[in-house]
Amino acid sequence: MLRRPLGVAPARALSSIGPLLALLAACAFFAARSDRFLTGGNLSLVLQQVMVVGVLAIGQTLVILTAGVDLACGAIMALGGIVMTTLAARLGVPVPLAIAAGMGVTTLFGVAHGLLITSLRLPPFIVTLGTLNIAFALTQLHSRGQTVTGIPAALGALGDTFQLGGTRIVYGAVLMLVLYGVAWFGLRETAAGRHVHAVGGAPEAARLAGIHTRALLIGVYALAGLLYGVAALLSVARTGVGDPNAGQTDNLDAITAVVLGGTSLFGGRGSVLGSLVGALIVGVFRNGLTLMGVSSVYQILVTGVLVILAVATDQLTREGRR
Amino acid sequence: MLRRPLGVAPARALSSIGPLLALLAACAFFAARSDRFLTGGNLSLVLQQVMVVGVLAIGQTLVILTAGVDLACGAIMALGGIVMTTLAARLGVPVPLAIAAGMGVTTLFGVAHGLLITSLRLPPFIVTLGTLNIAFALTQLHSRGQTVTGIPAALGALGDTFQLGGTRIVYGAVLMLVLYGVAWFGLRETAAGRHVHAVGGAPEAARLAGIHTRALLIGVYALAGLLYGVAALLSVARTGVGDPNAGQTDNLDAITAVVLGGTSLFGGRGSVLGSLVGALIVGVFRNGLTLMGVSSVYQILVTGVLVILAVATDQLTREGRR
Amino acid sequence: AGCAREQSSQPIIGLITKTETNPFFVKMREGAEAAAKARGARLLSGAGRNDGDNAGQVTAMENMIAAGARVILITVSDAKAIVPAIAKARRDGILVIALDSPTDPVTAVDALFATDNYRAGTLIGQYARAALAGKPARIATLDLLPGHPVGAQRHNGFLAGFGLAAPDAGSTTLGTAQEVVCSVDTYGDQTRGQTAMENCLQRDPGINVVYTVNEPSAAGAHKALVAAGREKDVIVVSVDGGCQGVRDVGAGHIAATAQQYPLRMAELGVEAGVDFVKSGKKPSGYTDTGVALVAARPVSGVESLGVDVGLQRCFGDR
Amino acid sequence: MSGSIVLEARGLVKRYGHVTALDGADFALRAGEVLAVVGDNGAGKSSLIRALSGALLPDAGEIFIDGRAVRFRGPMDARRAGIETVYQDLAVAPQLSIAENLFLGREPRRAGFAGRVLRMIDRRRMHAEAAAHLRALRIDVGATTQAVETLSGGQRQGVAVARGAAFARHVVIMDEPTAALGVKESGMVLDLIRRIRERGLPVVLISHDMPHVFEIADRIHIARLGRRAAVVDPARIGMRDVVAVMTGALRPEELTSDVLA
Ligand SMILES: Nc1ncnc2c1ncn2[C@@H]1O[C@H](COP(=O)(O)OP(=O)(O)OP(=O)(O)O)[C@@H](O)[C@H]1O
Ligand SMILES: Nc1ncnc2c1ncn2[C@@H]1O[C@H](COP(=O)(O)OP(=O)(O)OP(=O)(O)O)[C@@H](O)[C@H]1O
Ligand SMILES: [Mg+2]
Ligand SMILES: [Mg+2]
Repeated sequence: MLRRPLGVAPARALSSIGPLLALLAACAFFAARSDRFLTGGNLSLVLQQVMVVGVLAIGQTLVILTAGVDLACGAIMALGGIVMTTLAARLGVPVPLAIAAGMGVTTLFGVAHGLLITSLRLPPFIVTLGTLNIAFALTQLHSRGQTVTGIPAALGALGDTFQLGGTRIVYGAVLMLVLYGVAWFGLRETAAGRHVHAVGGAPEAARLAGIHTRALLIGVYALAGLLYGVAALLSVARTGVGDPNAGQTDNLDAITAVVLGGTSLFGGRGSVLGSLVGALIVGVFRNGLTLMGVSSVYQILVTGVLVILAVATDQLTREGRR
Repeated sequence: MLRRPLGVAPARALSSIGPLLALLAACAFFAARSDRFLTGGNLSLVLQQVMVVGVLAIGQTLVILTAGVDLACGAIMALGGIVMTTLAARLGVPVPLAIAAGMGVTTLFGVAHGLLITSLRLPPFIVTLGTLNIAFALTQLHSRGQTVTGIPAALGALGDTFQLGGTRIVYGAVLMLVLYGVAWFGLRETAAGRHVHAVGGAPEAARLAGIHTRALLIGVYALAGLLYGVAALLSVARTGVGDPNAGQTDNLDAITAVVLGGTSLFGGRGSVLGSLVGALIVGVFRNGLTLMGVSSVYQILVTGVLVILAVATDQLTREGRR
Repeated sequence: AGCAREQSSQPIIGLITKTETNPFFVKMREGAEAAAKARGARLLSGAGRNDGDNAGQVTAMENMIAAGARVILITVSDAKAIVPAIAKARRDGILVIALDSPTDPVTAVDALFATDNYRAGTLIGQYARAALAGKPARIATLDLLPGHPVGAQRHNGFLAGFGLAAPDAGSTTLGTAQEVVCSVDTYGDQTRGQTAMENCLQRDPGINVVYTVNEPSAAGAHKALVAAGREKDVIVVSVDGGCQGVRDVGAGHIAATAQQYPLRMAELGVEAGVDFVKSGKKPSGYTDTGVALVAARPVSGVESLGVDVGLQRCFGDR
Repeated sequence: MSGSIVLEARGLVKRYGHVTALDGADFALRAGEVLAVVGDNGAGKSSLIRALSGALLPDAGEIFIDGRAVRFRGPMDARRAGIETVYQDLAVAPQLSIAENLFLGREPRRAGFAGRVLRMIDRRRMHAEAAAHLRALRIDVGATTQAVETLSGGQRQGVAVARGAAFARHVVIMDEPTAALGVKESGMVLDLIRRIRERGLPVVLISHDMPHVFEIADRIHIARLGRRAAVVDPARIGMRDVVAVMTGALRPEELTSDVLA
């Protein structure tokens, strides 16, 4: 009965190479249009610009792999950032404690998502639509609408840079890459990681196979919440302030990155490294189009076309390989 | 084998009465807190304030019943409104033609959604995430960011009012109610309507039963697009201008209304009248909280809690009846 | 420049607005483009995605500097949040000029060409008070969005001009007063302005003064007042002085508006930028690009321009 | 028993990428007979009948009804030709009612203005006819207004079988209709198949249940590796030999000609 040769299975880091090709094509295009594009400094800049969405997208990937979706990731991140900065700058709480509190808040949101989704069996779309509003309002209330300035240097340490072959690289970008490595390893090489795929692709089967789907899902949402806390720290480090209006576009941007990276919104299928590629595609386009002098309305237009085109291409090439 | 009493089947207009109870409870609460709430004028006002989202929510319900979702409905509506008003006010095109052109554009977006979703089998979430950006950018480009004023009276006719028992009611609100009636009838009493439910709940079964699922889906998205065009006309009539920034919050508001109304995001289950109730819940809360003098930030907080609470209650009461 | 390849001799100036979707900024960009063309400079323009999108402005700034811009003109979305990014750019030798609204602190940029939003608020506050002629005030404020400095400055300036206790120009908290019976955020949007006004009238039908943060929200408020039959006896005041807004003043929809001059800001900014690239000369300090009250019916004790003058100086579609 | 050939297929091929589901399959169904199709899991039985019912488009091969070549572009074409199918995975819409499922895709319309212009479904007639069909086949599922999702697995199967039996004019195809059923319900389906045969309609029955197959089939089509390995007469062959051909333990050529049908 085994009529299918196993060309499908080799250690594939990406669920498909379509997104990677799109990224390379975009880079080639912009390199041809602007000789500033391919400089070390510029590429490091792109990395730095995507680090916040990149880390959000790791959490978002976990959630989407379980066939969920998180509309609130950016709003929760903003709340985490405001908690960290108000504690550290306004109340003089020691930096490690402030960071822990901020991450605690974002993780709590994740746990709440998990509980509502598993215990009451509410759709993730709704739960996170609700927490999107809640987190936004809490952020405004907690910050009284004010940007938090004067944060201690230690809280912004991930925004510092080091030299690598003449290019300045920000520590936060390295942290993002490390987190991608860890997530990739965990999803691929551990039982829990495979269970995440199983729960997303066939929840009932996973349950019947003895996987504690409830605990697993709560764990996934909690971990995603923790990652939003890390993103909050990166966002604070990047801008040097606690910004109550941070993250508003990141909610959809993180989802866009995951989807551009080839992860299926129906769950079970995809790779977290794809999300990194997806985040980079968006970052490269924004950077490259600005270098070319394209105004932001056209950039939005291009992003829209890009999202559809990238996913369509991915879909078509997948079908071709069947 | 008949082990189940048949309390489930009587001509049920709503898929559950949870949302209706929530609406009534909200009304009772606000009536107790403000004696202005239960006046005819105020209730007519709420109706008028929800008419745009209400009509968007009809289209959104159709889409969600097929297990899709449309993130772009508000953006497409804004584009339709700008097309109508620029044609009529800036270029002097006759009003009926201008309206037809605006609705044509929104319908075209719907057809494009349908084609991309059925032919390339792209997830509706992605397709509409893309067109959200595209429609937004086109709106800004077409209007050059300027509000379009000086529109002919005929284009705003749906914003006119008539007297009913001492209360002034806007024609647009009546149109909305009529459209809800038509949609309810069509979904319930016609074969095509039942097929929409079938395609959403069990697409393969529908196909095997000989339903042309592709044509049906394209039809649903096109019809939704047409309804966004009607919403555009209502929005123009309500504000008296072509507003390039219209509809930005309506994308999620329309989805919220549908979900509050008890329609399942997994497709096949729900009622369009529920979406009207859902839209009214949001409108009543906004109106009532303003009457009580609650500030905008708290209104956002309340909306978030409300979304989760309403859907959770609905879910729990459904389970209770099982 | 035909193809986008930059020529190294040409000065490159970056203009970053809050959004690209507001006629005020559209006009500012057009003015900057014209000024840049006249002086042989190349203009890059960018914006945040929505008002308050600080991260988007930071990204735009970084990308423009990467594209070779030596000068950044910016209308900041968040006066405080942008400061570290500006400091970094200035350390790298970039000239940064704030247009339209100040950073906090003001000294974070090399120079500021702006309207005084607090003063704009004060002018319309004074006008409304005089126009009310001693009747007890019942005020509705249709504000911008939570925590926005420009929204707060206009709102608080209005209260101060009206003779009520108000926070000073540095605060981003909206002042309250007994006379203010209803406050709603409109995000400067016409539809939301209309809904807000409708609900405020339900809350207190006796409202007789409406402060609006900009002219689209004023237009929405007017529509609600007409529907309630109150358009004749309620004083609506606003800020911006766009051509449509001034026409609304002429039509009696808005009693008075405080006019600003985005074109002038943009021209001054581009001029200073080109000078800097050519000669290394840095501008400094605050240049008030002016604000003037436009009213169809002048009131005694408050200086104002007529509608015709306002129309000559306005921005947007004439 | 040599009725004329009602439904025939020659050389059907269907590939899914590297997997060949049908590899030149032949098929013939005679008037008035019950033809059982047996084979190992993955032998291509479902694919075969999906091709015969228009649910999949074969890459190659021909289909004939009463000797005339036909091309089905979709399930509707097969239905129009009078072929009704009960699919292995049931293919019911769980949130619709029993009656709506029976009539899915061919809802009766009201007479006059309500039907022609408003395109209203004639609910009363639909429920009455649905109840009559179910009664005639002695399928007991309660009220026809119940949603199918509230039924047990067996009851759902009953609805799916009833839909096939009720509307067939030419051929009824059933893919493992007793797989989910209890003893009593299975017996009822077998009775049902007999009753359909009595009406003169031929039935194609796919089943893994050999005793059932031998109880009811007039001929047995043995599928193997995407082809027809043999057609045999259950009256003259033993169960063991059929299984041997199915699994490849016995080559079809080794069968004696008297057991072939
Ligand atoms: N949609 C599909 N995509 C890919 N492969 C398929 C598809 N449908 C069927 N196949 C493959 O075709 C082969 C035949 O499948 P089919 O379902 O026809 O077998 P079957 O004889 O009905 O088996 P069973 O007795 O298990 O129902 C199997 O190997 C199966 O994996
Ligand atoms: N999720 C459910 N919702 C509503 N009713 C249900 C549900 N699951 C089972 N039932 C009802 O409970 C009864 C028993 O169903 P169950 O599926 O346990 O039967 P069963 O013995 O497994 O039957 P079968 O042999 O047909 O699978 C049936 O009448 C069915 O309608
Ligand atoms: Mg099968
Ligand atoms: Mg069972």
